[in-house]
Amino acid sequence: MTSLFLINILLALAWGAVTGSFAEVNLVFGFVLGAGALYIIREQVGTRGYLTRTWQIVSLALLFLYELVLSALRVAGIVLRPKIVLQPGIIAYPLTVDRDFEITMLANLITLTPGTLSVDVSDDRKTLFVHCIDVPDPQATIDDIKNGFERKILEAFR
Amino acid sequence: MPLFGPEATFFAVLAPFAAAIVAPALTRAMGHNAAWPLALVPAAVFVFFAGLVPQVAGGESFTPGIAWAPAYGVSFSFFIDGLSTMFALLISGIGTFIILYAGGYLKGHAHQGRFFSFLFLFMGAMLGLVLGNDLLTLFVFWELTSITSFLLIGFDHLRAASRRAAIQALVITGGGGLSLLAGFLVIMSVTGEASMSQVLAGGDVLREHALYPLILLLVLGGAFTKSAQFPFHFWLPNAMEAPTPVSAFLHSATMVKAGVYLLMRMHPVLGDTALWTTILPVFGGATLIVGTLLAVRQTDLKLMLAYTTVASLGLLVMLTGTSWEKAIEGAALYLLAHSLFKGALFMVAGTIDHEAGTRDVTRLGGLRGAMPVTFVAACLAALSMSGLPPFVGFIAKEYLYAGIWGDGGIYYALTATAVIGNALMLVIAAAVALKPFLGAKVETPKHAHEGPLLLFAGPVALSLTGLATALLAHSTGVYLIQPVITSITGVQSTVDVHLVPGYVGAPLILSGLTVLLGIVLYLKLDALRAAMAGTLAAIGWGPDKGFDQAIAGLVRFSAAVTHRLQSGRMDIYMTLTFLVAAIALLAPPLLTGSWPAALEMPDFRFYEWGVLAIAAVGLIAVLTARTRLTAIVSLGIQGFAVALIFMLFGAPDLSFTQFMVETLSVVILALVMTRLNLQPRDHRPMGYRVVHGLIATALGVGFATLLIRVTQLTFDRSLSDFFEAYSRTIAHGRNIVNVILVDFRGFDTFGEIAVVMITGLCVLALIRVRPKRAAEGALDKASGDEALSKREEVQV
Amino acid sequence: MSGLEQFASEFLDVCVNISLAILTVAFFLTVARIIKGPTLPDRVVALDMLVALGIGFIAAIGIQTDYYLYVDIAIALGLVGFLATVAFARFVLNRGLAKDATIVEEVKRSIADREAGR
Amino acid sequence: MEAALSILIGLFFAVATYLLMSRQLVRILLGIAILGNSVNLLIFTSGRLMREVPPVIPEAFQVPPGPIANPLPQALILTAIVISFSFFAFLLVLAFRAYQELGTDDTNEMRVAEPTGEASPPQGY
Amino acid sequence: MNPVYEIIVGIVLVTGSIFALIASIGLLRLKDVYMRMHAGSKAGTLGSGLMLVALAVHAHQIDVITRAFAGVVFFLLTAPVAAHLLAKAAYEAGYRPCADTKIDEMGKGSE
Amino acid sequence: MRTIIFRTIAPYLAALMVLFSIFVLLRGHNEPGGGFIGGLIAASAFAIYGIACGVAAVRRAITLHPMTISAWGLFIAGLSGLPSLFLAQPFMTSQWWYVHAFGVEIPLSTPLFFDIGVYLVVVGSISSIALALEERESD
Amino acid sequence: MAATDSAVDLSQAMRLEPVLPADWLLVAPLIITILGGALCLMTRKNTAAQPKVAIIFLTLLVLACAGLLAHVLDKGVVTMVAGGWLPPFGIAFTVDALGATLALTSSIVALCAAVYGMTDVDNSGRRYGFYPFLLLLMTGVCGAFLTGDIFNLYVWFEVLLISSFGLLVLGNERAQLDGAVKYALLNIIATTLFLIATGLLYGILGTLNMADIAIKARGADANGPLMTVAVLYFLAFAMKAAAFPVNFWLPASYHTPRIVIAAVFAGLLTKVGVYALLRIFALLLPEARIALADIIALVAIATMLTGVLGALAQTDVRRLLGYLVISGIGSMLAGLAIGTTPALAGAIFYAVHSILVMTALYMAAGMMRALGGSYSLRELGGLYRASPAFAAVFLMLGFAVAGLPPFSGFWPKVILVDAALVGGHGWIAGSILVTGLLTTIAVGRVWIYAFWRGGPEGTADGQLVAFAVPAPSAVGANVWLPIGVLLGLVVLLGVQPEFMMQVSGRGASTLSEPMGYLRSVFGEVAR
Ligand code: NA
Ligand code: NA
Repeated sequence: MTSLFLINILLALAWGAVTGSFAEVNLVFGFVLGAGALYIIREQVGTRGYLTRTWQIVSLALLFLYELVLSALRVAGIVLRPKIVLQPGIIAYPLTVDRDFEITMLANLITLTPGTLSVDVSDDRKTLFVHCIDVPDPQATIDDIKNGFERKILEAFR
Repeated sequence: MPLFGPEATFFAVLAPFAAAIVAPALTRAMGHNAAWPLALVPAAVFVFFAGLVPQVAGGESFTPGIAWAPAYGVSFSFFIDGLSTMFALLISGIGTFIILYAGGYLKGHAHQGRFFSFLFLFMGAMLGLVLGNDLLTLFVFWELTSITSFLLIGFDHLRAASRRAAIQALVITGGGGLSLLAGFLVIMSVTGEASMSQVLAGGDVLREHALYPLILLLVLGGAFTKSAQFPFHFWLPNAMEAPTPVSAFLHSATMVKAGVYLLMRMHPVLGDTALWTTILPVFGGATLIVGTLLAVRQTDLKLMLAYTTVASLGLLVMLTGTSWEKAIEGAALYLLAHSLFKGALFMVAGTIDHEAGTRDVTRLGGLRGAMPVTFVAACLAALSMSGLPPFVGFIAKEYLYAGIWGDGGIYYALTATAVIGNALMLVIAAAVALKPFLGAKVETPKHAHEGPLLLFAGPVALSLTGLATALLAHSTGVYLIQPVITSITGVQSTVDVHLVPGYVGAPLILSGLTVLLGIVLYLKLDALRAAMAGTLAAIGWGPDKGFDQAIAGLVRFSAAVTHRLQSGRMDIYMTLTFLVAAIALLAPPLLTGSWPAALEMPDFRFYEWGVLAIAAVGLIAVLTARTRLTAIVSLGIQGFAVALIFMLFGAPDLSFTQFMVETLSVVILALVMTRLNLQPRDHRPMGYRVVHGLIATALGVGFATLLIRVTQLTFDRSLSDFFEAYSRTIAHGRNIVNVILVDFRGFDTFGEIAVVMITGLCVLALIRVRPKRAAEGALDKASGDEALSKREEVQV
Repeated sequence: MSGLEQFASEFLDVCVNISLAILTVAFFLTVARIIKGPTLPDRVVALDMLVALGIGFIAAIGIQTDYYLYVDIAIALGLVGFLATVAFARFVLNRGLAKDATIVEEVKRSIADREAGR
Repeated sequence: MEAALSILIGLFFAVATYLLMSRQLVRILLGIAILGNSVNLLIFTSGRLMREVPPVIPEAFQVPPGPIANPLPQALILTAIVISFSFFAFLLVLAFRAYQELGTDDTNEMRVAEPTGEASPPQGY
Repeated sequence: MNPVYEIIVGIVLVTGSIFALIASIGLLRLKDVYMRMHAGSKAGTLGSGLMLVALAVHAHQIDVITRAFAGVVFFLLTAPVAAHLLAKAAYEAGYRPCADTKIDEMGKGSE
Repeated sequence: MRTIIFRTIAPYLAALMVLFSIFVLLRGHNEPGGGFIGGLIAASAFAIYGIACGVAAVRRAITLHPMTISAWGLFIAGLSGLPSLFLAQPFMTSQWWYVHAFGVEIPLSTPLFFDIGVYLVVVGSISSIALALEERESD
Repeated sequence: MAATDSAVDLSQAMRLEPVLPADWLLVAPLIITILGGALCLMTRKNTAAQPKVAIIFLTLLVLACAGLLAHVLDKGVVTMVAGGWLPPFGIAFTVDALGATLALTSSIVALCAAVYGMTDVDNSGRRYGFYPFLLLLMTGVCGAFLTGDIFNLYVWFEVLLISSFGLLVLGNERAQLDGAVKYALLNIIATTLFLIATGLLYGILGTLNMADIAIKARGADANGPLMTVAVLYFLAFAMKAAAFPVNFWLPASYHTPRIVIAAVFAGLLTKVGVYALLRIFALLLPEARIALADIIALVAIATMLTGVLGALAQTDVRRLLGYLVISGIGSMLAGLAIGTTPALAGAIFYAVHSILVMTALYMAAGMMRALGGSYSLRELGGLYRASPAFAAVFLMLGFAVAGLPPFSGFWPKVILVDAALVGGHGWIAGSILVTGLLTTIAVGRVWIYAFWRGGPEGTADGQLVAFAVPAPSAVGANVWLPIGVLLGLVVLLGVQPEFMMQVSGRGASTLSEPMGYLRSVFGEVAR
């Protein structure tokens, strides 16, 4: 239950951010509302390890931001070329992570990484299919992800 | 309210209605013998009106009344004078015997009680009609007689002929009633009076009014249809589908005379004009001749009598139409005579039918031995009908000849018509009253013998009354005829009625001529009948057949019109609706020439132009979309542009909502459209496209110009000024739009959320309920609660 | 008002106008893609883009008018824009699996294009 | 400004009605959706336009310090939007169900309530 | 208001709109739907996010800033999910990438 | 659309959206927003949740049938107009109460309850429509 | 936030005098039906409890409307402004005899329908909203009759429209869906036109309060846009009222739902349109009425005649009745075309009559189906023998709808014909009378085929086909009671018309002499 409590606090803080007031009363009110919101999604919210996990959500969000800028710049570079010559492709990325949360995290990160976009996870959850806008060497891309995001996620969450 | 005297007329009129209510129960208890106690009701009514006779004969009239609908100036009032008293006496007197007769005639009939009820309803209505003073009261009873007549004619409802006759009578008399209603309303507005007595007191107001011709035609429309004047005569013989008591009562003695009553009643204010003395004699005379000729053609006893009734009514109208006092005396006497002999003869015909099993005169003969009492009654009535002494029919004929005989073309024409008509009536009288009884015995479907007292009491009593009134001619004159003449002419008259003509004059000679002619024609009856049959066959068409064709044509016409208007095609409905809308929008400026003032170039910024352009592009994209998703997404574009327009012009709440709603619309559209496809092509033929395009353009132009005109006016912003002033200061809200929504105009929002809630439920009902073809609502299968409970079990 | 303030204010005005102009151009490009298609997913991607442009537009207008209440509208637009994309994705998937005629036709064309080397 | 917007609104109405006169339910639905927007814009314009000043009273004031956009039409349109959205949702589902049960989305082929070739009304008595 | 902030706001705003423009150019120029998604989900998201941030900076109010920030986070959460869903749907529906897409390891299993 | 990615993230998105919707509802009296828009946002949240995790999950989550929620909304909105009856004021005359709790003044008012009613009606009805359609689609 | 400026003078913005409890009767119908509807929806699954809840609330509604009518007859026109805001700023509920009478009549009809529905509507129908729909339909109907604000009128129109959608599709039969598509689309276009006209009216006059409109529209430029807006209003409400030539939706849909629902529709829906026409053209825009009088007369005549011809062309009893509904609308429009106080009174009386009799006739049609197994005139027969009591009921209703005495249809017809003749509108008078005759024929045909004839078409003359149908006693009290009540009222209005004449007269004089209405809204000194 502690973890739920923490999520709830996070939601209360989100409430404070949205309403623009971090006065206690407002936060308490946000906490109550957050509890309601959590009640609604009670089935999907497990009960383990939320303390660390929530911390990493914040840290990874910042990472998203950074990757996003790179990614957008790369797209800009591509589309503004007078002639677009690319080698796009859909590659199969073998997953090491196996938890829902981690797969999701990785897939989203990949999407926001330059030139890649997660299309699907295989039914056995072993493979992530990634569309790359320009992939002369698929194995290099796979290695990049393996050593980059996936490792960071494994480090952060395990 | 007193139980005696003129004020008690209310009870007299209501008594038959009360009897109508108790009749079924009484009949269930007593069987056909219920006729005896029931007959006491009309008898009592008769006694009541008989009690009024001395006062009325003394020249008095009464107008008792109570308020009915004072808001509209309607009172429930009666007008008791000579004319109405005589009619009331006839109705109640003959009614007494009709009730008795019905007791015998429908003995053992499963619905005899209901029959009594209908008869009493009719009787009450008829009394109300002749006694009604307030014009609308009178009219209400007038229509009630049509309604009850409808029920009585259709009493034998399993037979198509009965149903046809009933609806025919209802349509003809009902239609006439509407004409009468219009007439009455015009009279009321012209005179400013609501009651007959007041209208009659108004003197020449109506005759001198510019609307007089209209009023007269409208009133005649009512009177002629009710009294079966040519060419509306055909419903009456058909009405003989009704059981004989009905024929005797309604279609000879009383109801059909309502038209004549009305003419006589309104004679003082409508009569004696060129129009009156032209129309009435012409139609009356034509009816007389047509009626008698058609009567000759018949072999059915009732039909023969029915057509002579038509003829007699024509005679009465003709006489009333002359507006000559003498002729009207004849009419009054003939009215009395006819009611008595025709009522009696109808009952005789019914008795013969009842006892012998047929009323086809060619299959009857020699019944005098088997039915002596009936025979006597028949003879007495027939003599009166034939206009032979010493019966009241004779007196009537004498007086009417006296009334119309004179020196001049019009007199000759009327006299000739009357003589021929009366002669033919003699023929029919002989054929009806003599033929079945005299001659050799003819084998009949049933073994004939004398009917019970209930059956012969009526004919005997009525025919004897015909004799008695003649024998007591002076009293008849003083107590009945003179007051009637006073009513009809509108001036106090003195009438001296006597049985023995005072001198040998034209009337007597004409009577003799009539009898002679009648005997000759009777002897040639078969030839005459054949000749008539041949003529009618040659014509091959008559108003009666015309009625069927008219109804069929009406139904076909209706179907054609309706099919054209209601084509069942949605695109046509839409097109027509928008066509009307386009006309509604463009007609006013086109007619008044008021178009918008010159436009000025708007000072939009470039991005504002951009947003407008996006909206336009989105619209065109929707219009030309070939696939669903293109259409949906294009729809999103224009909705998106609208939201941006709201944002640019200071409406954040609107923009907010529009974004949300537009997106959700698109989402729901996408959810639904996973099944519903958009045809790649708009299936409209070229012609439709052009028409639709024109209409759509017209509408667009119409709305645009109208809006421009509206926005070019100076604007009154006071409502919003108020909201701005008090939104925060009193209603404690800074977002004025929201404050309007939840406070200033919260009621709108209240309705709005009701709409939202119901929509949710509607969609649920649409999606969840699967049509159950087998199990339907409880009422479908005729089964009340049982079926319901059964189905509930099924559902559980 | 100091010179810098004056400049900053004018600079901002110019920037807002420039960005509104850029956004307007972007709007038209995106609308062109929506109309051009050629496939359903193309249009959905473009619609998603349109929402993003709308958010930017709102922000620019907010800066121009000094009304910050538009922030919430922008957020809400982001929310429902996501919903719309999800719904459309679902539409594409369901119809595709159900062998919807329009989609089958588009799919065939995409395969033909691929085989033709386009 | 009003005049220019009025002309755009005219275009909205024209497109909406053209679609509404179609035989195809889907096009009719699109027409209904556009019609709703047309009306909202019409009311909006009818209440006169005012650029960019939302009808919200700043925190520091009790009444609006200057001229603001007319709030009443906005409130009316909000009500109207909600209602037309509800109706649109209903119509969509109705069309969908009609399509399911009747097997067509061509209104000319929807002839259950008013079938084609109905027998003439009964004659006689 | 601080002129420096105003200049920053202007720059961020224009940068954001340029990203948005780039995204829409990409949308128009790239060859198939999967490649167009790259443009939309990255440049588009960044563009609108930047412009929102510009508004937040301009407002200079804590509540607006926090809300704008919350909004940006929300976009960042949803954009990749949306792109993923659409790409997956398109692929499963049968849409094939353009001919330039030499490698298609996803299609191997099904074809 | 039951992909791992979407299913994992949707509940959090939905919770955030519900929170946001309540925020929009409560501030409506002073800033753009209000019951209707709030309700739409919440309904969108349930729709996303439903698409990701299935309708049954949403139905379990909100416990009451959405139409019942809607009915309650209408009921509350109706009741919010009644207090003025006891003050000899017309229907829907707004009443304001300032509750002091935790040192803060919280304004409660009948328009607020009315707006909450609006919110519930919209949440209930629109969710009901979306869920019903979604359900049909899945079978 | 709570900063109420002490300088604000409340009396400038609000009506501060205490409101009498009786004045709450003005809004009671809405509160009752909305709360009742919400409660019914909460208990959706409890199909046994729903009818009880609905009947309790509808009984309350009838009582409230009766009380309201008494209040109006006692006090004259009464006004309550929601929220207490001064008119024309807040939404005023302004009730005169016209509104109160129609509300009372409608609520009686609704109560009867709720009882009838206990038999006619099955569990599925209850579970999917029959009673909430009915109650909220009444919200819309009563709101429309009672409100004094034109935009608010639009809102109530929509409430009643969406409720009618729900009722119409309940069951999802094929014909229902087909009918509903046409009904819904055309009606939505009608209300959209209404909304457009209202938006433009606001743009012209700057107000929405009806009394305020009546004041401000006086002397408006006859060539101005207001005239076009008036024409738009006429078109919109003519559609709602099912007037020729924009009544396609009615024959396309009225025969498709459950009979009790058709009965409610026939009684209420079109009359709300007529009410709006009366209110707007007699009270708000009298000059437009005068300008449009000839067109209204033409529409009225065409409506009554095409309506009754439509009835003559039908085989299905329900469709026949639908056309009779249309025909009746023509008579009411005739009152508006003539425009004098008596004519308006006649139209009001006719509306009350039409509400009662058309509902009763549809319910009777349901009974015909129950006893005879069909709605088709070809398949019906022998009902006179099957149930003489029911035959009597039907006959009286038939005569009533044809305008024969002594039933409710007679007096309004007389008043209207009278007013037409007095006003020199001979064509109108003639059309009303001819329509009466044709209606008699149409009803008479039903009677002879379904009741008098011995069995279905083809039954030998003189034969009675034995019924496979149970005894009429199987049709329970739930069916007899509402028909009986309505019939009783139909007869009562015919036999004792005084009360209704007074009430409709009061309603009509408020329309033609609006001082009382204006004073009720703006206080003693009307601006
Ligand atoms: Na990436
Ligand atoms: Na996005």
